[in-house]
Amino acid sequence: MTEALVFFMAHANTWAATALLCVGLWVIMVRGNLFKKVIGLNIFQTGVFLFYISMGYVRGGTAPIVVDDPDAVYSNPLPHVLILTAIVVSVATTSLALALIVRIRESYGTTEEDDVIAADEP
Amino acid sequence: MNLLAHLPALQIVVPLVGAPICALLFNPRLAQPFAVLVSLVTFAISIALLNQVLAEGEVVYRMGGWEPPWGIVYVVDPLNALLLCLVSGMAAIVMPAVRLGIGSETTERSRRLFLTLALLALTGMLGIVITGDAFNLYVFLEISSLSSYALIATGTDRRAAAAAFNYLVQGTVGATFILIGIGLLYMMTGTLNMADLGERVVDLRHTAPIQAALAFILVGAAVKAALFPAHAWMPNAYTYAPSMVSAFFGATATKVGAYIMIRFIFTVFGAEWVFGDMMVGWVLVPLGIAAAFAGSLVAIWQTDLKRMLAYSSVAQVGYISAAIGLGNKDGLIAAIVHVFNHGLMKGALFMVMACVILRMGRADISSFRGLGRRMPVTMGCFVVAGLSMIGVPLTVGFVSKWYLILGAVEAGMWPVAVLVVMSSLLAVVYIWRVVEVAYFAPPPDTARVREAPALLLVPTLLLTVLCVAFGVATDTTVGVASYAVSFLMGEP
Amino acid sequence: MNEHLIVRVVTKMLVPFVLLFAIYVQMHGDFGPGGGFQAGVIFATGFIVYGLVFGIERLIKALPLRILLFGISGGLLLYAGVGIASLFAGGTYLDYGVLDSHDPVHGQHLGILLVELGVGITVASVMTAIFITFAERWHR
Amino acid sequence: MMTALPASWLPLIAIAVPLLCVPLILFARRFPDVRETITLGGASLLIVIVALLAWTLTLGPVVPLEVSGPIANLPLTLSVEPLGMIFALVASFLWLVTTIYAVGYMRGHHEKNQTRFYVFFAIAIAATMGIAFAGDLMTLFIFYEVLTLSTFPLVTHAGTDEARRAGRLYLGILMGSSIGLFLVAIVVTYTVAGTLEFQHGGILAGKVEPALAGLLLALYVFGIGKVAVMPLHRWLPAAMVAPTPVSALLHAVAVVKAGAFSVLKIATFIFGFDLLGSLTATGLLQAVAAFTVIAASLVALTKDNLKARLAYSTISQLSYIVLAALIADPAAFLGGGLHIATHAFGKITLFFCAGAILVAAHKTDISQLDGMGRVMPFTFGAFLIGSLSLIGLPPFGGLWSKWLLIEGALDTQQWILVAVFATSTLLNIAYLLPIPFRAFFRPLPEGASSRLHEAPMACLVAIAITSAGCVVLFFAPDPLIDLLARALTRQGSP
Repeated sequence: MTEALVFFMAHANTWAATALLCVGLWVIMVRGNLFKKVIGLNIFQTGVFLFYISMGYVRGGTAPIVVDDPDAVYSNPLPHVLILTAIVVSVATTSLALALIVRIRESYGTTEEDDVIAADEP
Repeated sequence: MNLLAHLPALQIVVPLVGAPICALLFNPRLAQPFAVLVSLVTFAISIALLNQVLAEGEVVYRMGGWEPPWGIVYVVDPLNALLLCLVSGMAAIVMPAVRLGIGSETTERSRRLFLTLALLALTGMLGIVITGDAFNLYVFLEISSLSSYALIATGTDRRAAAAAFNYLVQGTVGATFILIGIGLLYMMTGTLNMADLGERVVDLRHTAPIQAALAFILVGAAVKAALFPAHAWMPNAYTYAPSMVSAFFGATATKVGAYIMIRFIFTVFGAEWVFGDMMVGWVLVPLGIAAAFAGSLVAIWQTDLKRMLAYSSVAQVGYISAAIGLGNKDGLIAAIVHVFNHGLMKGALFMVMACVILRMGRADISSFRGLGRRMPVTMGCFVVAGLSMIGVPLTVGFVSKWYLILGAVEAGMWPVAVLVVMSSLLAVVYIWRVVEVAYFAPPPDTARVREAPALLLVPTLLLTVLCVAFGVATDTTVGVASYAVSFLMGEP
Repeated sequence: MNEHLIVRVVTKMLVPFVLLFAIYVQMHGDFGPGGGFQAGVIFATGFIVYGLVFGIERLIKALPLRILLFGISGGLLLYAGVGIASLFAGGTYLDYGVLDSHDPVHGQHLGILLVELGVGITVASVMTAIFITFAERWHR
Repeated sequence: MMTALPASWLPLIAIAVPLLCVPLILFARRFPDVRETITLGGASLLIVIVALLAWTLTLGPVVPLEVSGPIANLPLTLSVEPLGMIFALVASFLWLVTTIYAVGYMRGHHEKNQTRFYVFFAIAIAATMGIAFAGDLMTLFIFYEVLTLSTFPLVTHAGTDEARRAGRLYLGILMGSSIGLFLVAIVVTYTVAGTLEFQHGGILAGKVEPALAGLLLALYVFGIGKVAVMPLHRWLPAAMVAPTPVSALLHAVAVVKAGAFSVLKIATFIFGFDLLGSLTATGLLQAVAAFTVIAASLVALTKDNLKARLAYSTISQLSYIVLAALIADPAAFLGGGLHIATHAFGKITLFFCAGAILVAAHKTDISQLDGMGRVMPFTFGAFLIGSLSLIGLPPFGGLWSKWLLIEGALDTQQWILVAVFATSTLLNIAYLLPIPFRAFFRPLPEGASSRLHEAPMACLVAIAITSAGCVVLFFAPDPLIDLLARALTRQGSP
């Protein structure tokens, strides 16, 4: 039992990220509202961000800024830098998605996917 | 400064710098010639790179002077040199015709932004292909994806926005999958350099994260390549996008997805493990065959011919996937050659659609009635490129099909060879359906329709001629592909 | 929000400090936490708050889209230009070390500063532009 | 060996001549006389070149010409060997004759788009030359496909719904079988044998399991849809909607004989007699071909449309050549090769006559031909000659090929095949001879004679030439047989 618990706790970040990924994908697939899809997308991506950020954590490490103490242990800054890029990408994606929603709303008068599809049925 | 030494960097930098300049040009009329110039220079650079690679072997360029595996490197080997030529060549061919192929109501200013986006998309795709760094690949992937979503949404039909939104959601999920895969790889190995990854992964193959990374990356790349059943975004996106966007992305975007697949399987994970222990071939081949049949069958029933071409792309990506999945030398040659060849023929066919849309207003099958007489050159191009799609000898389609069947027979997968051949016969149906309408149906007795303008016709003709030229003289394509295969399979 | 006097006054007082802080983050980037991305976003928030409180028209008057487009492209060009400059100075692309002929470290400082500046300008312009585009459309 | 270099270029020139006619014909599209003179000139030139090649071949082997092709390690080779030589001779000679005929027919029948007709006709002939001189399977396959595609516009020439349906069937069956079966067979042959070159004694012998070889043989026989073995025969009757010169040259000579030629060549130079004789599949395929011979003849009996009856007769005769290939015996090989020539002359005469009747009297059905022999004695006389040659009666060339075929069957003691040939001969009589008899011996319907006359002069000249050819082949088959016999020796074969 404890072994399972240790295994579970040792990978806590993975579980959390996986949960977010699943929730995000679920929202994207099941929700018909375009806004909710974008929110789902953001949750989904956030899961990945957290995964990356937690990956760079080193037990007992400080923020990766050089200090005078030679024994200092630093967290790995590279995943954070990487994910900063990914976050920026996600911001761009979100704003583009919202812009598209605005246009869809203007031409269809709705933001429900079903209504959009129905409007184009011949 | 020795320009030749910096070609890999310039390959990306030229379109990257060109994009903002294009947006800033004080006289918007200059934007078009400028974009053409940039794409031509880019194309010239990729040709030079291809020559360099063929002469000297792999070219490695260190960004910022940092040594690999710490810094970002651009690695040009025969595989991506060929892809660079395809992508930049398509851009150079399509770019001059943009003015005619993106709908008539666009203003000069919005066209300037359109061109900026197109150059960014070009940058992104070239970047994906050239980079030797896994995370850099993701960044370029998103650059090209974001600009392609926006480009598709510029279509005049209101469905364009909806199609772009769908593509955005699915494309982002796919790209994020790749990001997860790269994260897992980094977590296990501590490196992002592909060559370095390839070495370090060897000892870690039994671990779950590496296996999961393989799955995530393959699924993500499959979405980008529109491999059945992850193709749902493609038909609508290519149907409602402006013709030029369909032509450019139809010829290149899915190919880049296929490239990601090939690159990760062969350079990072190692083919013998992927196809041996992980049995990925048993996924790629059945899916590829299913795609070939599903895509071709659905294409037969389409009345909108741009949609028909999009479904035919689903089928063709199926061939590429099946060819990769065979896992042997000829299979991989078939995949690489088909990536290039399909780019040529699908580009030509979409350009034909652009011509027809310009003259008839839409690319419905009924608008093709009697076009064989009214637009003889355009329809001639359609017939030749269509024959190439079917795989008639002396066209590029035949070359790829030959290697695909050869690969299947060598792998002992007889059913695959037979199924590939059978599915390619379906192409006869959907291509010939159009030919019959164009040549035998009487034209509607409305106003006379003239041949498309030279600006559109010349690129169309050029692509069609290339379809035949590379179908006869295959030294370049097959030669480079076999060189690339010996590189990827580690037998230089 | 035009009728909320307190909000208006506080905003008016805060915006310069927000911008100043952004510049601090920008310039501090190569020694501590900070850099172009963060600074750009903070810089943009200054403008966005201004637009929220005083109305989109006044923001557009202060920052026309033309200028923003210039900022977006210009930032990117600055970034790429540094890379090209290092090409001309004899290094590889983005190799800042060659920018100063005497001391590579100085060159690196200069290079990273300029690159981050480019990133900052672009990010700030993009964020503001996104806000303006949406708000203006809704306004109409 | 001074002649080796130019001679090896001759096949390429033979392919190029008809192709060069294409732009010239297009340039002259507004002047029908010039256009047709160009075609006639091209055809004459082609005959000269092919005859030159034949003469060269009698002097000694011609060095094959290699051009790099689409597939690495598989150069396209053009080589000259006796079997292909005969095919080329027949096709090029009959092109000239058919062109003469076509001038009369197309004008007499007021066909539209005559330029298109001549253009694709020339391309089809070029492709036929390519097939005849192909030195390896890949080259053969490429020209085979070109032939299919270039004849499609000819089949659908009329542009009617019926023509469209026929075109669909034509393309569907020919392309489907060639890409679906033929190409696969070629790839497999390549993987197994490592080459695709036609070689004396075959390239597959000793390299394949009997089961795979049998499968390959079936793939080839059915994959070459142009040879119209049942059940892949439907395209041939459908293609009869084409103008008669097309039916005559392409669907009695060039296209179908390209199929028969390919089967014969593959059987002999890819499989080889020894391998072929040892396979179980050979027997099964012989049964299919024999069935086709008999069944097609029976179907021909039921057809009232003249061209349809001739088409089914062609299907039946083509399977003679398939049988010849599958008997795997020198005599049968000679018979098959000779049958390419004799059947070509006989059948083209019959088609020319059918076309002449159509142009002169606008009649397409056999039941309408009562008494026509009195009005068009020349045409029906030629029809009788063609029929007798096909049946295999002296003094016409058809006798020799049938003789050799039966000899081959006797050599290998395949009594059933002998019976098949005999039965088929009787059926030939039953479906061909009633036509001239009806025309000569039945009375003309009341009041019909005044409007009727013979066909245009050009048509009659062509008919005269081909029926004379039938007679010549009876009296002088030796040059052809000698030439063919060289193919069986190592020296004369590719």
